[in-house]
Amino acid sequence: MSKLCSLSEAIRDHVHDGDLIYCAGFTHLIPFAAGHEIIRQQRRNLILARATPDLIYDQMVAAGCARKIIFSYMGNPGVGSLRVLRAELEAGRLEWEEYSHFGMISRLQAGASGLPFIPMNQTAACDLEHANPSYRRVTDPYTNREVIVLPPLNPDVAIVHVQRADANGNAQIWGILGEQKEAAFAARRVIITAEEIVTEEVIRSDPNRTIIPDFIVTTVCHVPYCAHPSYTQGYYDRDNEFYLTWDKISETQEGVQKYLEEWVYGVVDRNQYWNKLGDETHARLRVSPRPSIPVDYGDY
Amino acid sequence: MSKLCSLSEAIRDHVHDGDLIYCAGFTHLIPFAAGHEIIRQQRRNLILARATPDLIYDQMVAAGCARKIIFSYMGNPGVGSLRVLRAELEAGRLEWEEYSHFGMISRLQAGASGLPFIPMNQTAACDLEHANPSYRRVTDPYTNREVIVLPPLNPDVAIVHVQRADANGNAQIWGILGEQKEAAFAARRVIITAEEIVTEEVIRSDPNRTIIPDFIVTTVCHVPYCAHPSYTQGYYDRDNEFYLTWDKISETQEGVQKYLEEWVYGVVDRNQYWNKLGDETHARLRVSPRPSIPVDYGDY
Amino acid sequence: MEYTASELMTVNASRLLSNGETVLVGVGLPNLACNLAQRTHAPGLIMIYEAGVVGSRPSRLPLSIGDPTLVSGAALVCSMYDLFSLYLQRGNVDVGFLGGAQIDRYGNINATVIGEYHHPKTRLPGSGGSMEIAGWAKRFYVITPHQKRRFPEKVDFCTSAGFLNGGNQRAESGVIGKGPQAVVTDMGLLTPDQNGELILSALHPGITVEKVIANTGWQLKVSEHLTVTAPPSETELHILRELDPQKIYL
Amino acid sequence: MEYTASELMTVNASRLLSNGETVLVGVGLPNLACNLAQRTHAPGLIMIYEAGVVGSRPSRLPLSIGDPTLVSGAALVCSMYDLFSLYLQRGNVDVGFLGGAQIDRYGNINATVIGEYHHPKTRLPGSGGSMEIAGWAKRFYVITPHQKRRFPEKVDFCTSAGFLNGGNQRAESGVIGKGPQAVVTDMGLLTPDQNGELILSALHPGITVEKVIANTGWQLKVSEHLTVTAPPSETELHILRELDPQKIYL
Repeated sequence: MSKLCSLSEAIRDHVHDGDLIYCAGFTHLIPFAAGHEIIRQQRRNLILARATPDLIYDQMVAAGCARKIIFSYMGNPGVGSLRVLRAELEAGRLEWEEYSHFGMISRLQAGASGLPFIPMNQTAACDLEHANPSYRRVTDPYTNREVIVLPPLNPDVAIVHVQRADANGNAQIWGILGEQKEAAFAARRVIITAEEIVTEEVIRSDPNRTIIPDFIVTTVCHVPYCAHPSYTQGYYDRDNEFYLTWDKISETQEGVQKYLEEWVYGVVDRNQYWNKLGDETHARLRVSPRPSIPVDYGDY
Repeated sequence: MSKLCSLSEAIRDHVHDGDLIYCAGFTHLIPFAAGHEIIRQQRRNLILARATPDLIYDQMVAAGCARKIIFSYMGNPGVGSLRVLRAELEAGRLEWEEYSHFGMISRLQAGASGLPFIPMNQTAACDLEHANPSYRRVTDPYTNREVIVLPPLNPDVAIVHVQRADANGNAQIWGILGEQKEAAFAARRVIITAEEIVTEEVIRSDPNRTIIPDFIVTTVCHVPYCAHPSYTQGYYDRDNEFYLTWDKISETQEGVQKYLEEWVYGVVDRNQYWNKLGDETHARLRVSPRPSIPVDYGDY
Repeated sequence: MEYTASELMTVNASRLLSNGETVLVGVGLPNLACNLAQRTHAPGLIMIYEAGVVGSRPSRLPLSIGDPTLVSGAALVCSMYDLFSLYLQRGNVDVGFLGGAQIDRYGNINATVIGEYHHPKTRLPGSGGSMEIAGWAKRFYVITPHQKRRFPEKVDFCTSAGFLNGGNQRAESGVIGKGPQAVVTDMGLLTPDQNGELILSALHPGITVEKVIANTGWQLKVSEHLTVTAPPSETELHILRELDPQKIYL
Repeated sequence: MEYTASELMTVNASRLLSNGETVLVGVGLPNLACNLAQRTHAPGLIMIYEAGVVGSRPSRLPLSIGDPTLVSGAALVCSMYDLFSLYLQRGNVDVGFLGGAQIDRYGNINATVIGEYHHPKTRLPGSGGSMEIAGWAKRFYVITPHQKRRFPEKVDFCTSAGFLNGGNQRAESGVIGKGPQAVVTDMGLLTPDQNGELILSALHPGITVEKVIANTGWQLKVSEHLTVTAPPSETELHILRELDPQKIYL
């Protein structure tokens, strides 16, 4: 049964004010188009969870969508701060909940597995544990030593961008996998955005490549270039220049609002956004092919 | 650095009397050639761990290699009993330690992750928990409900058969993945047997397909048809006929010893074993191709 | 059309599956029942195998539940740890199918041992994934021939939980699955009453209540709404026999 | 040949890596240092990125640690959960590299906050993977410019554990990693003494002991075996500048 719909329908129907949402993807496959659509539809009081909030949450917070952020690394990777988020936290205008990367990912893993808690070994650094009451300890019954435990994280919605999916939602990813699978299984609703919608035969030619099965997927949207300025392995490059530019743009509130006016409110959808970026940017982000050597499953 | 050596060298150097060994593979990729080599080299007092002991451990126990077995399903899948193991257990001649599949796999996952214990939810069936003191309980600090926990399993040696590996030990598997990855990461030493040794370029053309990285691998052996009567996806079929035949062979001790004489002690290596199986069997197990549709990683 | 006891059970089991459901397929007759359902009334049945295969469309009958035909053309393959965690424990499996050497009054299953655990009289294969399937699939079914020794008042060893000692015990244990919803035998169907006790709710054509009671190890109650099952259709039998031409199971 | 402070630090950091080791590569200068080592004395260095990439051979300098160039031609890609579990927590990572806003007397690192946690004066990015890297890599190194405000007696917030309060505290905590084995600055190298206190063990050419002491926030001890580092070679500088032609880091 096809679950195809437009991204604007998917956000309208499945992202509600007050939801805890997880836009998945570690550097790779960040669903910027979905973030922009959420801004355009003016969702409010969201709890935004991501290991790395990245520019997508900096922009959503700047647009007034969020009341709280859950994260493990609040930086512009390789560049510096996420200035909007940093200012909001320093000013006490935004709630936050903080983990280490493994803590954050472990919470998703517990959520995805239906476990009430998940253990990790101690790291000897205890200040975060003291600052965040979600961290607890449990005594290992075999050695009597303490381990750190964390509770599950179960987002209301996970938004997961993938290279290819079929119309039912079977989704395949290659390149950095991040926490895409865990976020999808942990969430109550799953929105898939895909660079390409392919036939079931393409997916079923390589079942080991499939990360998310159709029956946990709520809806599937065909959104080419969804991830810009992040990237999609094999489809287009990361726009490092824009990551550096955002550092300048976000030096002032005016800069940020002007950006949102022009690039979010000022376009109707991702297609228009991508065209607006222009030929030069398209050429800069183009990537030449490097195909995988196929494997043989055998016709049994 | 190439780690290639013959299977007989690998067993000689890395499998010792008294070791806890894990021959990995759930139905798929069971390293029968390694089991037969261990029999030929007359290892003794081994602890044999596998979710499904399958014929490989039935044969190794019959040959006198083992003092104990750790398992979660001791059957000939789709056929019936593992008659040798069953007789040994009923006679009290073999120690055993028993889990459910998830319990067994969880122990490997804990071992692979460096965790002192791993939780699973209760199943309401408590008799196994009472029969096996490795099962313990821990109170979830968030809900005050009890979960089941298990300790890590860290084999001395894991033997993992794969479709293709490079000479350094980077190994790729497709088809049923079972507990191959977890067994390798949990073990102190890892012996890789591979249908094909390929160049590094083949492996690196598809890094998402790699399950085991070279630096955890002790040694790599090129062993085509290693898995027969089990199978290697895309290379040859499961020999279901032999699984049915073994049920007859193992009706008597004489039948088993005759089999071992002819097919294990009576051949020097897997190559001779495979040739001895003959053209008719080769033809019966041949499989026609069904390749995966390649993906593009991009030349960044 | 003539049919065997195995065929009868398999057809009745397959009818318990609905289109679009996810089913954790066990070895043997459950495997046949699911493959039959996918080829008849439930083409959208999503077959999951504990080996880590999801959305399987086998082109031949697999002898084992780890056969390569389950993989080629499947929707997804994952590790067993993922299969048990993300699918079963997370509650993503609608239906499980189990066999077993003994099923008792409250639907508990023994697949481990006859006699005392540490000094087995008859050692059986053990749980495999059935402990988790019984606990965590939203519901499960049992397929087994109807013989007195297979239906004791109480199992020697509880490998997989039914309703434990009845009443609210299962619900109170906190497991997410609702337990056994039917036991399909070659005489009829047993289903749990409100107390979790298995009672006779349907007879296969030509079987009498007395015969079933005589082959059950406890005082079997009979449902007020006792029905008779429809015999296997020609289509069902035809497909079934195509699936198992060598009659390994049938 | 002239060189910048960043170049000096990066070259010295790269020299701490041995061929065949596994290194968990952090963003920024560590990334440059590892890429430099792989292109000079440690061609068999196995670079691991917390995003889940193992055995990377990037053909260009990645700005972020999640760049596509890390993936194309890598040996293995796995989920982040697997990376942190099977690689880091399991003890499969030999070396980690960390930065940080503050490093204190006992090598503890603050990358979280200046001021009080719940009312931050300056909010920093936070741990990312550095809490686990500091705990579980067999050893780790820190790269940071030498400024008094960056080297306080005690960090405002301990994001990543060094030797805690010194003595046996770290060993007794049970973490598998041996902690920081060197801090590479633009003035020299600090290494831990037996008590886990960072002391000055090497100066870069032209730097005086007094200058280092003046730029350290505690009474810095000087090693009895104080050495002077070799200046960056032409080859090292040449490769380094090729790696970062836009001088994003250098």
